[in-house]
Order: sequence, then structure tokens, then C-alpha cells
Amino acid sequence: MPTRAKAGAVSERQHSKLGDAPLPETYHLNMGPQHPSMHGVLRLVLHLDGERILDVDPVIGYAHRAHEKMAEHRNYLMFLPNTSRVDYLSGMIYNLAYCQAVEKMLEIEVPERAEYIRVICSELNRISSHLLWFGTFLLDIGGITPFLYAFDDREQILEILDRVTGSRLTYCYGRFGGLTEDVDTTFLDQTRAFVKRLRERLPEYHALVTGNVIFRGRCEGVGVIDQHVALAYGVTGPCLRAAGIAFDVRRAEPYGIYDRFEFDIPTEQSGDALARYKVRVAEIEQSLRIIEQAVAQIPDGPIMPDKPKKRFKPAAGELYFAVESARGQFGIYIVSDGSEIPFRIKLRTPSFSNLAAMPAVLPQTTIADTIAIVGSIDVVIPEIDR
Amino acid sequence: MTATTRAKTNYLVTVLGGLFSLLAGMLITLRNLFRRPVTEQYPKSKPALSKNFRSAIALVRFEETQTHDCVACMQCVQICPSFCIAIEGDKPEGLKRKRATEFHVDYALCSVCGLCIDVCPTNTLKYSRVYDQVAYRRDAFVYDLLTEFRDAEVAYLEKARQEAAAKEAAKQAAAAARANKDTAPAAANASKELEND
Amino acid sequence: MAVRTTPPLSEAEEARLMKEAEPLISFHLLDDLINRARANSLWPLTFGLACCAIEMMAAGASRFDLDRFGAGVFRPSARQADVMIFAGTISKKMGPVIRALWDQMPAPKWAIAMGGCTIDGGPFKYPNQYAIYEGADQLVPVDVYIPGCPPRPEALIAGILKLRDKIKAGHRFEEQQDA
Amino acid sequence: MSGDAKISAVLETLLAAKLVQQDEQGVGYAKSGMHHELLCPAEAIRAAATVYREAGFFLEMVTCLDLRETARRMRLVYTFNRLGPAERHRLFVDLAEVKPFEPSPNVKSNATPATDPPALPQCAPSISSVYPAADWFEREIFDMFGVQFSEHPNLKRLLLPEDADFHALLRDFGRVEDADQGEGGRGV
Repeated sequence: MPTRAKAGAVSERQHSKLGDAPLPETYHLNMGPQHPSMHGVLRLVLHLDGERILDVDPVIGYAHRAHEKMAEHRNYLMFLPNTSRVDYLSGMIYNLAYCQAVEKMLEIEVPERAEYIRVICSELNRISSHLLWFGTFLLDIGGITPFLYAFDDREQILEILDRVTGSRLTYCYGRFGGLTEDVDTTFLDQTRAFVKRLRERLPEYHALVTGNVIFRGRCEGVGVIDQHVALAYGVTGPCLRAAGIAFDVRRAEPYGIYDRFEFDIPTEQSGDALARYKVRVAEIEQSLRIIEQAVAQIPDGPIMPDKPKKRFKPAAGELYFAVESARGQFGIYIVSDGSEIPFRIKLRTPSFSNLAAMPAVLPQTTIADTIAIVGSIDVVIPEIDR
Repeated sequence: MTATTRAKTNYLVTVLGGLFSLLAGMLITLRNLFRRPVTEQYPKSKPALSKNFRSAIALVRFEETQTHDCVACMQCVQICPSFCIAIEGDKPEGLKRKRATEFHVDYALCSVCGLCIDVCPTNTLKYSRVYDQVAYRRDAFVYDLLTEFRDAEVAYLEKARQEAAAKEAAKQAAAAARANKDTAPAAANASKELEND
Repeated sequence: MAVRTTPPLSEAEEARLMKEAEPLISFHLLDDLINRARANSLWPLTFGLACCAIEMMAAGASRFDLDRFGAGVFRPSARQADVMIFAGTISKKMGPVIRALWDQMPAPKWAIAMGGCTIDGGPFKYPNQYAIYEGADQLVPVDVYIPGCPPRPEALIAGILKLRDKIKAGHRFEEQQDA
Repeated sequence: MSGDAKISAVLETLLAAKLVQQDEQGVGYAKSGMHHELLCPAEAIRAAATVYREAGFFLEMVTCLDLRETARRMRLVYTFNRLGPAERHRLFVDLAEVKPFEPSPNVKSNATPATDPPALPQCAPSISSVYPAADWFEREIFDMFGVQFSEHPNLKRLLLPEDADFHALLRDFGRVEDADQGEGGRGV
């Protein structure tokens, strides 16, 4: 059995050796950008000693779409459709985060009802993202059936969101000050029914996957991201919480109306792929809790301010606004020069930092583990490349 | 317990555990076998599109005029982040308001954000219900939104022109009436006749 | 790397090419049989580029089930695939990779452009865009275009059915005027 | 709150060591989302980063602003945050411009560049030895802005193809008003 080094032993190594003279008997393996188990268009250049990984060079940029350059060419409103395409799996969260950031710059008050709808939709989106991850992660490591179950449940969420927003994936639901469409009682009923349904399904997931010996064998002790590595690389989200740090932007820096809801921050101590799996599944349950509370408390009222602004012209200045996306801390850094067009929008995306930690995690593991590790990180490549 | 026996026991536990998880998984599969299938039989049964379903934009046909109400104000062209709308418009003869003469949308560029629908001052934009159009050519997705309105537009313009002419005539008549009070009843009758046309 | 641009052919031009391609001796019945076999077992390449890839996965999953059309066997190797579904934005960095994959696929092969980005750049097209190819047909010849951002899974199924029609029609295929 | 005490300790350490100074133009957390807005000379950034690292902060973001048009400088923006209740520190590091800004011939700029550019360092020291997270951030800045980092172990392009000959996020690159308005521009 190949030995797995403790993460602490490799966490201090920081820089890739690609470009240096190859070590004797080092084998170079190129995984991706088209590879069955590389998510999207990630490319990893592995430097191997037999099956053992000596070093890894993630090569990114294959989905670079110039979001930040586009922001310099269009006004604040016209950047809206871009946001949900940065991370299309939690597009709703990104879209609303951008709205919230600009609202903060323009000092626009958002009606109560809109805030509640935003929370419900964001959490539904988070669950759909986690369900997709659940399916594809298991697909990567050889389980085909869970993929079909997870997508079935995910379709329920897409149906609910599609009914309101009109899109299945790349939502453009937020507007500065509110939302495009109000929800009706059918939406709330459907959401309640979905919460009930997923609560019944989760034990099935656990029986099918969590307890499975083969699955545990693939994941236990694999790809440990400990607190030291997490801090050094700025890892956030479920990967950080799996290392035992209960950091969640919804708690650390509450935005919107998240301070009104009761929820726990699930953590695990071991920091391995299994811990990340457990954290995400536990997060689905917490999201269901938030949705339940929000659906119960949602007030009546408008979803847009009485007198919506027509021109969005924030004063010169800068703003950093962070939200918790499905993958970690998503930050928007907006610099305004006082005109209608942003001077610069920088998107701090969680997968970027999470993937950057790979050179500290992958060495001393094996190729087969690489699949499980990269899968368990849950990266979305266009979000890294922007 | 010696190391060998422990290893043997562990091995046995692993094997039994694996067997158990295999059976647990199969049980779930078996249970799901008797559930109602979730597959949508797409080409046979069309999906029920939601009322807010977003797709390429289309023009609203208003009840009273039987035509669209695009006044070619170009606000949607200005706001569109994807540059997918192209409109041409001019003032029809005898009318004061501009009307669209060309309205093309390139659905291949569109990101269905809905900003154009938000800014439309006459609310004449809506989402169409196109969801499964495919083509062998890349230029097949430039939609001419005015095609279905050509006839209605001609009728509408004719009517509008008449109304405008009637209004103009009434105005002139009123002016004439002010100039010469004696002819006032006749002018009023004339304008009424025009309106009845 | 040579980038080939294939502008859409005019109708007369296409008809002429079709006629030239007409074989001297024809085995219509046999051709038909082969074409039918090909059309009903399209094996797409497992290859997602961006947002549309998620809808492609959804199309392969339980709700939409591409397997009903024999097109659900996603092959990870280009050597085993015969249809390439471009699902997402093609960046400049990705272009050479796509060309290499396309060249690896054995003929006959087909390409489906899924989503606005692969038709002509979609929402990412703007003057001076430096990062993306504005359309998959700048790299490979595309058979079927599916608009949308992203298209619904039904649209992908419709695209596959459209491609099947094209394959089944074989040499005698005549381009239908798209509405 | 003990957390606040800890933070001021970090800031005190930094201020006492004269590594940073308060940004007079800072507007406070409510407006900018930054708890502390600081300025830092380029040569002190690595020492400052070490202080943050020892205090248990993580590197949230490094980015760059192209201020050549108005202030004839490049500005690096570092934000550090805590893995607890948020305490965001923003550091500006000013650098000399990578190359002179080319004003667009089609658009009249109302910006008034400083006539006398201040003497600023050409590049900043890399902090990737302190925070490995900075490795990619700095590579991205090099890729997009052409800003160099001294002692960076692997400074090469990150997102753009290796053979690209431009820095995409410089403000005088790829301006829309310079583009041909005929195709793809407004009113296709």
C-alpha cells in the first residue's frame, strides 16, 4: 500500500518545480484539460515517481472569459448577466451578491420581502450546487447510481427556481434594490414540499454512500487539507470547515438578513476528502433549516423599492463585499471612479484559492487519489479563470 | 490476540462490511425500481414552460391595436449587454410618433437577462416561448420580430393616420369656428363625420 | 496551429458540392443501413467547457435521459467518440486543444455547437474581446447549432435529433430552410 | 471582545514598526467593507505580511489597479482577513507605472495626470514565501497588468496563453471606443 505522508510534512513546500531540471526517473503525466475525471477544463501536470506524485502543477486559464475586462466596458446594470456565469453552479448567490454589493455602494434599501426571497433562492441554489457536486464526485470515484438520484433531486430545485426566475442555471434574478419577479404561494408550497422530500431522501444518500465501505476506503485520510495549509492558502468554504475551522461568511460578516436565522456551521476535524463530503451533506441539512425558517417568516410587501433608481452612479470609492457561496468566500471588490461604468471589478473566487492549495496537498498521494481529492475540493473552472 | 489474527479479523470485518454496503445499495436501487419514472419523454411530450420562462424576446400584440407598440426609442438597444438587438425606426407619414420599421434580435448572442424588458417604456417586449429551436446554420437565430405584424401594422398605421387626420381636421375646424362663430355647428358636424369613418 | 474559418456556404454552392459528392455507383440501401446505425448510436465526447456542460450533464441524467436516443454513452476518449458537443465558451487557450481532440476523432464525425458562445461568442462577444473564439466553427466544421444561454436539455435533445436526421439523410441530404 | 483587542494588537505592531500607515482617504467599514484601510510602502509589504501571518490572518485577495491615467502609478491592493469575526485590513502598495498610458485618440479624457510622477519602486517583493496563496494572485497580476514581483519563484502567465503578448487588464488595452463600431459595436 502506498504511504500517505501527513499533510504537515508537505505543507511548507510552496512552489512548483516545473521548469527546473526533471528529477531522475520522474515521469510526467498530463491530466486534462479534457479528462474524464477533471472537472471542466482543469489541467494538472503531475510529476510522478511510479504511482506516487512528487509534484503537481495546476494549469488554469482554459475557461478565461474576460469577465473583469468586460466590467470595464459596461455600466453596473449591464454586468448583471455576467455574474451568474462566473460560477454557474451557484449563479443565484453570485448574482445576488453583486446586487447587494452595488446596493451597498448606492445605499439602496431592499424591501423585507425581497430579502427573504433572496435567502430562500440562495439556499436552494446552494443545495443544488452541493447535490451536483455529490453526484459528480461519486461519478468520479466510480459510483454511477448516486449521480442519477442527486440529479433527480436537483431537478426539483431547478423546477422551483425556473418557475420564478425563468432560467434553470444562469439566473439573472436580482436587480439593484430587489428582484425581477415576486414569488407566489405555489412557490412557497413547492419549497416546503421540497424540504420535506429532501429530508426523506438524505437518509437514503447516507445509506447508499456515507456508510459504503468502498467509498470510505477511497476517501478516508485522502487529501488532507489541515488548518496550517488552509490558512496559508486562504482556503475557505466546506474545505476549510472540514479542517475544523468554523468559518462561514454568513456568520463572520452577516450580509442580507442572515443574522436572523438559526443554523449551525458543520465542521469536521480530519480535513480529508471524507470530512469534506460530510461537511457538504451536513450543509444541505442546514440550508434546509434556513429555508424552512425563511418560508415561515416571509412577510408580504413589495419586492422593489417604491421609487427605483434609473441611473446607477456610485460615488468614487472602493468596496469589498463578501458572501458565502457554495464553495467558500466569494468577494467582490468594486472600485468606482464616480462614473456609470465601474473602474474595476475584481472577483475573489473561492475555487481559485482552494485549487491553489493543490501543490501542498497532492504530493505523496497517488494518481487514483488525485481523482478523489480534486473531486472533493469541488472546483468550478470558469470561476477560477473568470 | 496476535497481530496475524487481528489482521485476519480486520480483513473479515472489511469483507463483511463491503458485502453489507453492497446489499444496502442494492436495496435502495430495488426500492427505487418501483417508483414512478421521472424521465420526461421529451419529443413526445413537450415540457410545461413556466409563466416566467425566459427565452429570446418577442413583441407583445396589444388587444386594441392588434399590433406591437415599439416606438424605436432604442433604450433596449442601449442597455443590452450582448448587443443583440438591432432596431430601425422612423416617423410614418402623417404621424407624430416614431414606429419601428426593422426589429432584429440575434438569439445566439442573447443572455436572457431581461434588462431590455425592464427598460421598455411601452411594455411591448416579452419573452417568447422558443426553447428547442435548432438549426444547421449559425445565422438562423436572427429573428425578425416584425414579420408577424406586417399586415396588422399597415392596418394600424392607416387607422392612426385617419385618426390623426381627423384630429387635425377637427383642430382646424375649431380654429375656423373661433374665427367665424357662425360656421361653428357645421364644422363640428364635419369633424364628427370624420370620426365616424 | 492553423485555424480554419468556415463561413456558411451559400445554398447554390452547397447544392453543387452535394452533387459533386454523389458517387458514380451508389449503394443507397446499404448506405441507408449504415447511416441509420450511425445515427442511432451517437457517442459524444465527455467534454464540457462551461455552463452548458451542466445542462449537457442534466440531459444525460435521469430526467431527460439521452440514452433514449442512443446518445448517452459519453466517451472520455476522443478515439471512441463520434460526436463532439461544444458545451460552453471556447477560450483562446482552449482552441488548440479542441483542434487536437477533433483531429483525434475518427471519421465520420460530427460537431454540435451548444449555446450562444459556441455559435458566435454569445454574451461574451464584445468589441476587442481578447479571450475567446467567437464560435466553434472557427475551429471545426459544425453540423448543428443550438441557441440559448444555456439551452435547456430539451434543446440538446432536439439538436441530437436534428443531427440524426442529417446523418440519416446521408449524401442525399438537402439543407432545409430553417424557419 | 477579545478579538478586537487582538486586532488592534496587530495594527499596533504594524504601526509601531512603521510598516504601514493609516490611509487618510479611508471611509470606514460601513462604506467600504474594510475595517482598516492602510498604506504600505513596497519594501515593507513582506514584513507586514509576516506580521499578519503570525497573527493568524489569511490572505483574502491581491489585486492591482491601473491608475496610470490619473495618478501615473500602479496600485497593488492586498486584503487580509481573520478566520473568525471579520476584520479586514486593506493595504495599498504604490508602484511606478509599467509603461506610459496611451490616451485614446477617439475619446477626450478629463483626467488630469500628475505632471511630476513620484519616485516609486518598479516592482514589489513577492509575499509568496509568507503566504503561498499569493503565488497565484501575483502571477495573475503579472499576467493581467505586467507588474513584476521580485523574488517570485515562478512568475509566468497564469490565465492567458503563454505566448500572449499583451496585458489584458491595462486600461489602454482593448478599449471599446477604439474598436470598429461597425461590427459588433452598438447598433449592429
